[in-house]
This record gives sequence, C-alpha cells and structure tokens, in this order.
Amino acid sequence: MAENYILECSGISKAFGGTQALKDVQLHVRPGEVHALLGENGAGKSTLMKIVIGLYQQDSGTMVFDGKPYQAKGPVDAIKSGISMIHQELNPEPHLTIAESIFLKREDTNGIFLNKRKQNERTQKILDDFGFPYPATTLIRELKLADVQMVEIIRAVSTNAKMIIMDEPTSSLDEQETQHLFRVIRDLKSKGVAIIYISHRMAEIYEICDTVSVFRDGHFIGTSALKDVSNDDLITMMVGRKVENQFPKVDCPIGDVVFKAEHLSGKGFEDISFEVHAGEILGFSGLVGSGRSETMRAIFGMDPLDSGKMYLNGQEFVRKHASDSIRQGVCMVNEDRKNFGLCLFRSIRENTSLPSLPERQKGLFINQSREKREVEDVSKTLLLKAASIEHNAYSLSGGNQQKVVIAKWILAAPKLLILDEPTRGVDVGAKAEIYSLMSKFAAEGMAIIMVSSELPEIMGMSDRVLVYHEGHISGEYFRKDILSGEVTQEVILSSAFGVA
Amino acid sequence: MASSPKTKRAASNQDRIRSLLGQYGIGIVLIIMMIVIAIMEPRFMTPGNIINVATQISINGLLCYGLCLCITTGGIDLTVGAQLALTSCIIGQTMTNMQWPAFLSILAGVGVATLFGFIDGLLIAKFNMFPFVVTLSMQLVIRGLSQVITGGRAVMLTNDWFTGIYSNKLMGIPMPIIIFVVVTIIMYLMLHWTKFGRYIFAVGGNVNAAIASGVSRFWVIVGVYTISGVLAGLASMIYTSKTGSAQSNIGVGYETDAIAAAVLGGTSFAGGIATIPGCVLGIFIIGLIYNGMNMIGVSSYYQSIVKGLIIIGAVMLDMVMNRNKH
Amino acid sequence: MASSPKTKRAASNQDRIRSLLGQYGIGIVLIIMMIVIAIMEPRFMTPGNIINVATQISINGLLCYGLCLCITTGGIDLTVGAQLALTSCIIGQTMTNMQWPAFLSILAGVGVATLFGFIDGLLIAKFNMFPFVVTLSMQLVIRGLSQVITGGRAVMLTNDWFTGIYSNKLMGIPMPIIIFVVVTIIMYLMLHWTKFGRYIFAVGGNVNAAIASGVSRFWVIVGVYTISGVLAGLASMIYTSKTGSAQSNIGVGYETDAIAAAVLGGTSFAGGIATIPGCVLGIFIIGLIYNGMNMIGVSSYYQSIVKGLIIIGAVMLDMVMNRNKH
Amino acid sequence: AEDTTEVPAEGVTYEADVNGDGKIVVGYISKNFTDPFHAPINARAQEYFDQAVKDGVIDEWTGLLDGETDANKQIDRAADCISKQCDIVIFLPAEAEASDPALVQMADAGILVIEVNSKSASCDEKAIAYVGSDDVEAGNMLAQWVVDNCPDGGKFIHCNGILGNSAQIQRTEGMHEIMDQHPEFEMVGDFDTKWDGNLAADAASDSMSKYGDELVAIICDNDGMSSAAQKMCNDNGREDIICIGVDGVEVPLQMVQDGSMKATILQDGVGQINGAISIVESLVKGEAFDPAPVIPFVLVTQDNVADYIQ
Ligand SMILES: Nc1ncnc2c1ncn2[C@@H]1O[C@H](COP(=O)(O)OP(=O)(O)OP(=O)(O)O)[C@@H](O)[C@H]1O
Ligand SMILES: Nc1ncnc2c1ncn2[C@@H]1O[C@H](COP(=O)(O)OP(=O)(O)OP(=O)(O)O)[C@@H](O)[C@H]1O
Ligand SMILES: [Mg+2]
Ligand SMILES: [Mg+2]
Repeated sequence: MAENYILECSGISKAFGGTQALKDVQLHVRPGEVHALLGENGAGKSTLMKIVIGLYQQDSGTMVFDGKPYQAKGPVDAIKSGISMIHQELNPEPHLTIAESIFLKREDTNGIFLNKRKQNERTQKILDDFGFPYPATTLIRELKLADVQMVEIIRAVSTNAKMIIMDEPTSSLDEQETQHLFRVIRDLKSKGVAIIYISHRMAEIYEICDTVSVFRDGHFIGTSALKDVSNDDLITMMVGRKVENQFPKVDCPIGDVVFKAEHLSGKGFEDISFEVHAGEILGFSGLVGSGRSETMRAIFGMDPLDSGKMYLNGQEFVRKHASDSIRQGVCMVNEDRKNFGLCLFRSIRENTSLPSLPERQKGLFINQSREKREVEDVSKTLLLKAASIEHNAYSLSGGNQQKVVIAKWILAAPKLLILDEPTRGVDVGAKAEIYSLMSKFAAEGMAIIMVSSELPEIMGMSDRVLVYHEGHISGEYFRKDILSGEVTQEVILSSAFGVA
Repeated sequence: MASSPKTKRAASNQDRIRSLLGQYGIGIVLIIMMIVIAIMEPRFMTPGNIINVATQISINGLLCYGLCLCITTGGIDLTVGAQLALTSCIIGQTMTNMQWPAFLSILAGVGVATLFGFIDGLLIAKFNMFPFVVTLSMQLVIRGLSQVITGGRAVMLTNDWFTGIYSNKLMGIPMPIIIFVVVTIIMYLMLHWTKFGRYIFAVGGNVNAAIASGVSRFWVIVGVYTISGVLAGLASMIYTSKTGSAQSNIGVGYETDAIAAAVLGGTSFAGGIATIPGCVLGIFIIGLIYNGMNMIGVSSYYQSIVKGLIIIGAVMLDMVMNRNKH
Repeated sequence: MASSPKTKRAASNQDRIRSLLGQYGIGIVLIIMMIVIAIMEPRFMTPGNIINVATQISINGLLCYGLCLCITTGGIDLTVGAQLALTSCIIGQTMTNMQWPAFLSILAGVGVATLFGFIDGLLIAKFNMFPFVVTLSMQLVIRGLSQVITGGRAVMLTNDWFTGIYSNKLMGIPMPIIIFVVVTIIMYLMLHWTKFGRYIFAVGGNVNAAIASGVSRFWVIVGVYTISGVLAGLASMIYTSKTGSAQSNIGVGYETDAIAAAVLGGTSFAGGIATIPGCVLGIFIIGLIYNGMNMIGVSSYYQSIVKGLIIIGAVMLDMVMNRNKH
Repeated sequence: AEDTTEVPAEGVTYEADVNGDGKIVVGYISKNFTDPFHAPINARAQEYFDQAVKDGVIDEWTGLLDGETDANKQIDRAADCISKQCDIVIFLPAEAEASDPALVQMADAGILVIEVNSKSASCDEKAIAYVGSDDVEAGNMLAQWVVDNCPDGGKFIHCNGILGNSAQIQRTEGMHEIMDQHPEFEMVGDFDTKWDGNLAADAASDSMSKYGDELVAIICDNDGMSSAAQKMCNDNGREDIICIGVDGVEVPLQMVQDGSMKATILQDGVGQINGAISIVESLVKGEAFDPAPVIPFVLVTQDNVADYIQ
C-alpha cells in the first residue's frame, strides 16, 4: 500500500430487506483531507457512514482504520477508535442541557457521581471558544434548529476525533454559519483530522473539499481530486446523465395579483407587506432565524398572526387553521419534512392525497380508484422513484420523500403555493426536477413563494427576491437585475445582514 | 436505475405478500389455535360452540374497536371498563326503577357513555393532556358515578325485550353476533374508506404533518374517543342484557382484553397503523383463549398464565414475521 | 451573532425560574390540599397522623419510582401490582411453609421480582415490543404464577422480625418511612447524579440520538425495568409485613396510584422528563387524597370521583403553569 | 379489651369512651363499595349512624370508610381511625389473614372493634364481638342443595371468585367438603371467573356446548355469578341446570321469586349490621350484650323468598 489512508473501506455491501443500499463499494480517506461524498438521494452515503460509525453492520466487506482492521459494533466502538459523526437530520435529546448533550457518554464524574460543575465549566469554555452565545446549561429544546445543529457540530469536534463524518451539516445553516463551520473545518484539517463531508450543495463542495468520491444507486463510481473534475462532470457522475440546466427557469408572463399581505406582524416578524402575482416565483432570502418561516407559517395558519390583513384574489383572506387555507387555495410545503411533511409509516398514496381528500369523496366514501389514478399520475409527473405508490413513505430516500410532499400540494391545486426550503437535502438531479416543476406551475398561472437559504437557488429561480433581516423586509431585487449581474450574491447578503 | 422495472415489480409483489402475511399473519396463530383446541377437544368444532364463541366475543369486540381507534391516534382509552358499568347502571336505574321504555333507557345509557367519551376527547385534544392520564382519572370518575347512581346495589332487568338482546336470534343467529357484524362493517368502512379514517391514520402517524395538511387534530381526537364511548355503551347494553343485572362493579379490567385484541390485530402503539380485519382476528384469538381453555379444561390457576403467554407469543411471532414494520 | 451572550443568559435565567415553578408547581397543589384538610379536620395536623400518612405512602412511593423511570424512557410498567402479589407469595411460601430464614425469604422474593423486571426489559429492549403490551401480558403471567405457588390460599406470616418491618420504629420513626427515605435518596442520586440517570433521560428524550451517541438503549431499558422490579419487590416486602399475610390477589390496580403519583410529579408520558423531588410531591398528594378524604369524611361513594377530579385538575393546573413544556 | 372471661356468658360490658376524651367516636371500615352484597349493609350503617349523631346517641362517626376489598387499604383506614381517635370501630375484614393487622392495630390502641360479616384471624382474641356467619358453612349449603336436587348425580362446574380471596377460599373449601363425599358428582370445570357474572355466563355456555345434557349444576362462589349463569342456561332452554351461589342480592332473589332460578344462599347482611348496631347501642348505654350473635345463612327458595326480598 503506497498511500497512507486513515480509513479504507472495501467491498462493502448492505441490504435492507429487499433494498440493496450498498453494493461492493469502497472509500479511501487520507488524514488531514476533506473528503466529499457525493451522490443522489438514496445513493447510500448515509448508510455507509452509519456502517463506519457502527449503527449498522455491513453484510460483507472490510474496513481498516488508522492502520488496523476496524469493525464497530456500536457507536461506542467508533468513538473509542477516534471517529465521530454529525448525523443527518438527527435532533439531540430535547430535555438535556447543551453541556449534557455534548458530553453524553463522556460525562465527568467523581467516582460514581456526576461532576456537573466541572462539566459545565468545560462546556462553557468550548462554547466560548466557538463563539456560541448560550450558557452551557441551556436546554436543547430552547434552541433554534440552526443552533441545535451547531451543538451537534461542537459535540463532534470536541471529541478530539481523528476522523469526523459530517452528513449534510449545513442543511439548516445559513451562509454566515456555514462560513463559521468552514473555519472550524480548516482548523481541524490543519491538525490532521480527516473529514468526510456529505452535502448536496455543490458550491460548498468546491469551497471546502479536497477529494471527492461519488456513489450512484449503491455503487461506487469513482474518486478523484476535486481540482481535476468540473461541476458538470461531477453531476454526470452522480446522476448518470447530463443535467443540462441546473436552474430551468422559464420566463412566463406575470399576471394579476393573487395574494397580498399588508402589515403582517407576529412572533419573529413585523410589518411585512408584499404581493405575489400569478405566474410569479417570489423568492425570500435572509439569514436563518430572520423570520421567513414564521411569516409563512402564520400566513398558512399554522401560527397566529398578531396584526395585519391578507387578500387572496382581491378578497380578504381569513384563516384560522391550515385547513381553511387549503380550502381557499393557499398551500405550503414546510421546511421540516420529517415533522411536518409526511406520515412515514403510511403509503405514498395516502400521504399524497391527504390534503385533497375532501375533493375526492364519492358520497360518504373516498373514491379510491380515482385517488389511485391521480396519485399515480402526479408521481409520474414528478419522476418519483418508488416501486409502488402503496409503499410506505419511510422506504423512500430523502429527495423522493420531498417529492411526495410536493406532490400532495400539487394534487390540492393551489392558487398560491408556499415552498419553504423546497430542496433541503435534495440531490442536484432532483433539485433540477423540482425547479422545472416550479417553472411549469408558474407558467400555468400559479403564484409561488419560495423561501430558501441557498443563494444560488434564490438567484436562479426567482422573478423577484425579498430579503429579510431580523423580521423586516430589508431589500427587494428583480430577476432582470440579477441576470444582468447588477445584483450579486454579495448585494443580497449585505441586505440580509442589514448593512445595505 | 440499476434494477429493471420487471425485477422491481417482482420485488414489489413479494413485498406485498410479505406485508399481507405480516398484516394478517396473526391469522396463522388463530388457525393453529383452532387446530390445537379441536384436536384436544373435538366438541370445540361443533356449530353450537362456534356460534357460542362468536356470541361471547361481541362485548370485547366492540370495546376493541374503540381502543383500536384511540391507540391508532397515539392514545389509549382506559375508561371502557368503567363506561360498561356506568351505562349498565343508567339502563338499570331508568328501566327498572323509573319504568322508562327499554329503548329510551338504552338511548340514555349509550348517550351518557358517548358524552364521557366526548369529554375524554375534549380534555385530550383541547388541553393537550396525555390520554393515559386523562382516561385513568376519568375512569375513577365514571366508576364513582355509577356507584353514586346505584348506591352500589344491583338492579335486575326484567324487560323481556331488553334481556332478549342477548338471547334472541334472527334467522338462527344470535343478536350479539348480528350487532357485532354490523358494527364491524361500519368500522371497516369508516376506518378504511372515509376521510375520517384517513385522518385518524394521519394524526396517529404524524400529528404535525396531519395538521399541516389541513386535518383537524381536535376533531379527530374528539371523534375517536366519542366513538369509543358509543361502542362501550353498546357493549354495556349487550353485557347488561346478558347478565340481566345492572351493577357498578362490572367491567373492571375489561380494557385489558380489548387492548390485547387490538394489539394482536396489528394495531401499533406507535400510532398510525391498524386494520379492522386485523382486529377481528385479534378479537377471535382472545375469545378462543377463553373458550378454548374452558373447553380443554385448563385449571383455573393456570388460565391467567396461559393467556399472558399466548398474547406475548403471538405478538412476538407477529414481530418476527413482520420485521420491517419497526 | 445578533444577540450578545449577556442577553441570552438573562433570558435563560428567567426561563429557569419559570421552569422551576413549573416543575414543582404541583407543590402548591399539595400545600393547598394540606391547608384545606387541616381547616376542615384539625386532627389532620397531629404528629401522629402525619407519621401515619408518611407510613402509608411508602408502598405506593416505591412503586411510583419504578414507574417514573419506565415512563421516562417512554415505556410503562403495568406489572407492579402483580409483582406485589408474586413477591408476597414467595416470601410467604418460603418463610412460613419452608421455614427459610426471613432474610433469605425476602431475598428470594425480591430476587424473583427483579428477575421478572429483567424479563420485561429484555422483551422490550431485545424484541422491540411495546412496553404496554409486554407488561400487560406479563402481569397476567406473574399473577398466575402467584396463584399457582400458593394454590390460591393465604399464608400467615408469624416471624416477628419480618412483621416488624412495618411496625417497628427506629428512633421513633416507623421503618417504612426509613426505607422510603433511603430509597428516595438513592433514586435521586441515581437519576440526577449518575451517568445511568443521564442515559435514562437521553433514551427517553430521543432514543435515536442517544444510540448515536453510544448510549446502549438495551441496558438502559433493561435497567429501568429491573429497577422497577426491585422496587416492586421491596414494596411487596413492606406490604406483606404490613398485612402479615401472603396471598395472590393483592395489588390489583396498584399501578394506577403509582402512575398518578408519577404524573402529578411532572413525569411526562412523552419521555425524557422527570424529577424525583417531583415524584415525592406526587406521592404525598396521592397519600393525602386517601387520608384527607377519610379525615374530612368525604362520603365514600364520592371518593373515587373526587380522586379522579383531583388528579385531572392537578395535571391541568400543572399544564397551565408550565405551558412551554409541550 | 381482653377481660371477656370475667363477665357472665350471656353478656359483656365495656366503657364506651375508651380514650376518655368525653366524646364517643364511631368508625366504620367497609369491605368495599362496589359489591351489591355490601351496598345494603353500608347504606344501613350510613342511615343509622347519621341519625345517631343527630340524636346525640354518639358524638361523631367517621362516615363509611372504603376498604376497596384490599387488606392494605383497610390497615390504612384503621390507622386513620386511630388518628381520628375513634372509640368503637365496626370492621368488615376483606381478608381473613391479611386484614387482621387492622384489627390488631386498633385493638392494641384500645379501640373496641366489632367485626362484621367475616372473621379475621385474631377476631376471637382481639375483637369485642363478631356478628356474622361462616363462609365454609355457606359452601356446604351450596353443595348440599345440588346433592339434594340431583339425586342421580352428574357433571357440574364451579365458578370461582377472585382467586386467593378469603370468601372464595372458604366457600370453595365448604363446597368440596360435601362434594368430595359424593362420587356420583364429577367436577368437570373450575373456572377463574373473578366474581364476574359475564365470565360465569361464558363458562356456562362453554360447558353447555361441551357437555350438553350431562351438565347438571353450576356452583358459584357468589350469586351475582350464579344468576348470570342461570340466565344463560335458561336462555339456552336449559332451565334444568341448577345454578346456585351465596349472598342473596337483589337480582338472584328476584329470579328465585319469579321462578327462573330455584334457590340462592342468603347471607343476611343487613341482619349482620343491625346486630353490630345494637352492640354499639349497648356499649353506649353501658349495657351487657352478646359478643357473638349468630346470623345464619338461609337457603332461599320460592317458599321463603317473600320474607327476604326488598
Ligand atoms: N433503515 C433502513 N431501512 C430500509 N431501507 C433503508 C434504511 N436506511 C436506508 N435505507 C435505504 O437505503 C438506500 C440508501 O439510503 P441512504 O440514507 O444511505 O441514502 P443517502 O445517500 O444518504 O441519501 P440522502 O442524500 O437522501 O441522505 C435508500 O434507498 C434508502 O431508502
Ligand atoms: N418555538 C420554537 N422553538 C425553537 N425553535 C424555533 C421555534 N420556532 C421556530 N424555531 C426555529 O427558529 C428558526 C428561525 O426561525 P425562522 O424559521 O422564521 O427563520 P428563517 O429565516 O425562515 O430560517 P430558515 O432558513 O431556517 O427557514 C427556525 O429554524 C425554526 O426551526
Ligand atoms: Mg443521507
Ligand atoms: Mg425557515
């Protein structure tokens, strides 16, 4: 072996029931490098990482870590060997404090009893070093999603591991926090720590990673140095075909005002006024926690509104619950797919038709044959990768789950569709599909609001961009100015920071 | 994609068979039980005894459906035993002591059970209290009320029409079986063919997603506990007619058998998973445990152990046959 | 970042006061109850009666801690009532009928309860069965075993040392109080000051995250059910010493009071939230409901209703005082 | 409270105000509030003592304390009675052995305890009086009725109360005492029916479908079960099956009256509590009383049912 690797996986296979998640894959990671792991949703990235960390056992294949044969029977073994992991979409125990969460399984004790003071002090020091503005005794449940993600990162980093796996660490972070994470990564790298970095955000990959390995459908496609491959090549490797246009935005005529908000105020946002037209994609940009989701949740009827008026097609829009909004044609894809999107253990069919059941009644009963037909149609339109619509949503990969969430709102035929982070955790191929759908529906006269923390997406897809800063609208930009290059990422970012 | 549509379809069919096997695999347990009992006691398989079993299961059957719905929304209804007592006492008091017509008495009894089911649902849905806690406490209140109503005394029911509810036959089929079949069909249609049924699964599967999809958690929760109340009321009507006596100490622990039947039938305590055909199988298994032990002549001291072991064993078998559910 | 560390810290302090108030707000209910009872019946506040109450609560107290742990991991232990019976029968059989020394008998009885707690935990952790189902069925098995062991008969316990466990005093304090206090301290230290306690909260809060951190769900689950078994065994020792008799029909429904105490004490059925001081308050409230109602002379016909309403009311009050917990 | 030997056989006397606080406080620990057999007993006690307090016969009473058919709870209630400084307590033990510490505790505190309905283990030493009957005898009567009415013998089944309960144990024992001497009878089923009429009815229908005409009798530990079982038999056209149980609560009595059941064994609960009440009255007046009045079980058939109904 000429190369000096910290982790070598070879011939790893893993099946879940009938699904072959990994087939004879390999992965070689050097110390001190940031190794990107790319692949479509369901390619098997998380599965391989869970095998490395000991949450799953492979069916066949071997691993070598730090020069020694390695096999983790559980996360404890992995942590002992010097591997830690930031898990994808895994919220830590809500009722523990930050200190308790970071030091879970590594508690400070005097003999058998916990030394809470020492642990809090140690944690506080780590938090302060990180510039994380909370006391160590804050409960996790009191933190915002992004802060929780930071705690996860801090926990992983604080183990002094030789290798850290980061499975989509930035999916709930904004630009600023992402940059913060990158500083941390560079620091770790300089100390010789190896990092496996999984993300669907191509820009990040190019910014921080050295090497890239690509998986497709559970197979290993290849490894190469990042500087040797172009973005398009990578995408082709991942999806097995060329993705012609990453942002297939079709410009279409903008129609009448569909929805108008006047002076909306509520928890996390104040005095928000805007209108959105038929055929328009209105982008909302801003930092995480700037109050975009709160605004959308309030419009949709998931949260209360303190004051303000809304109009739909010229008539006042009054809603108490989400059901009122849906009935009137206002629908929303929530940013939190797992908690607000799907009933994982029910079938794709049931999930998809849920909001639009009232229209699929035949007398007292549901017209199940019509339901089946319509769900099959919409899942074909969305290129949903599922063996059958009778399968549980649980069996789908993340991107395909997201498609089911979108499908259910398409079936509800909304006048206004609010998409909150519509492509979070979705691979490039599926992203392009979702974007082209958005274009298609806009062209059919739907008004679309898209909240996103990914600037390329905002800039690539929006007819108009509104930027949030601490609960207020701090800027408005138009597509023509973005296309002409007059409005750049920096311009939008600075208005998100409230500088402009 | 690596796999061709063909292999996918084959896999899917296989999956379906496995899932069907998983869903109703408990049916195998039922068949095995029937064979074992029939071998040990040939008289088990006589038409008379089969009708006998079907008649006996009706009370637990109705309770089981109510519990199945509550469990499916992620809750539990521990009041059913007490509801049995309360309805019985109301029927007894109004019919025997106040001379109300039987029909009106039944209406009053079932009505009160419905009301208490509604109150349970209200406390759970409106105040966000845990179903276990609410129904555990309400059960005390409901049983207390039945004691107050009757002063602890037993009331005899002499109305022939009423006592006939249990013993009369329609075309050779005892009334309880007819009631049970009708309720089963209604429950099946409701859970698997209506909007409300879908909403029950959605609320049980992921309440936040259900709300975000426009489902009213409030009405679904209130709905299932109210239905559980109605069914407990009907079960009590059958019970009271069967024993010909109304008293406040009946039904203690009846939720146990109903829960066991629901769970054997594949109802998941994680919420969002249940089928009425599954429940029917579960109800028959529980009924057969009792009837089978009585027919075979298992000593009274061992009956409780046998029952416990059969339930654990069946649930475990179901788990093994149907691994991917969890 | 937008807000300075200072402002965040201040908000957190306020939160803490609110959370403390929320956590032990149930104490207010306790104090109100004590005042009301004391006004209505002056003899309530005599040292004799206070010691009386404290002695009475010891059995429910021990059971409550076991349930608290199980509920905190997201489970439930419905076997405790049956465990009470089984341990009692084993102690009775070995001590009276087989002439074992008292100490050995107790060891055997508590040992078997521990074993069954372990089996419960094993079934739940290893086979991923729902705690409700496992313990509901095991309860039947355990009670059945006690019936088999004793042949359904009551066994007298005449060993003075043994019957003294309930009635003897140490420096004027009855033994049950001493046992209860010692167990309370151990449980407090275990839950709030050891790694194991931390892991209980972690598993109850989010089991997947706990596993990913290397916490062994298996041992935590097996651990809490085993502890619940030990505590039920100890409670049974006190019970058996108190009644001086071992029999198989005791303890039916005892889980109800234990669960009620745990829930009043702020133990959340959602898992991951519990405190031992909270449980102590809950245990006292349940004890006072019994003692207080009898001291005041609430008609027994209404006691069950009053008890149910107090539990619902207290939980609701707690909910209102502590909104952000849910 | 143990100097009973000093007084003449026909009566004993005590100082009623045992704690000397100038007040006479009476306690009442019931067996339970749920069993229809106990309802009239509890109701009679409530009625009498409420009136007695009003009339100034006694100063105070505890109200009906609920024993919940649970020895542990009864011991707690006994401690509560001590806390309330009772002088006299009427006590209906739930269990012969397990409830005994309640008696011992109160007697040791000087309280005059009158046991009613069933005896706890040290009743003879510690209680000042016992008013009640003997469950073994009730079991004998159950069996005797079946023996007398089925001269040819045959198969019968037995429905138990909650296993381990004193009444269940003693009635079952009494039943076996007689039945074991009659080889012409065969017990073909012994069911765990938990005092539950519904389960007894199911046991009846199961046994009918198994044994058909061979089944001649169903012996139940109480008549809540026997009346439900008899109804099940009658509904199946098997009025010939003899179902019998102990207690004499409303429903079985009415069934005896209207002929749908042949007999039941009545335990005169109200008679028992009245006996205890008259002892309390004697105590207050300082009169002598009989420490063990006999309230026998009565076989109730259509001939004498009119005397007991209502
Ligand atoms: N526990 C499981 N049970 C059954 N199938 C599973 C399980 N975990 C993963 N799979 C399946 O294995 C395949 C690989 O999943 P994996 O989560 O590794 O994908 P991924 O590459 O991480 O995708 P994403 O980018 O969406 O996170 C998918 O088809 C998924 O459905
Ligand atoms: N009650 C709450 N407790 C804890 N966190 C909350 C609460 N409500 C909202 N949050 C979190 O606060 C964060 C910031 O709020 P909001 O979602 O409005 O900002 P945003 O600009 O839309 O950010 P994002 O890019 O994450 O959507 C969100 O990540 C949300 O999950
Ligand atoms: Mg993944
Ligand atoms: Mg958001």
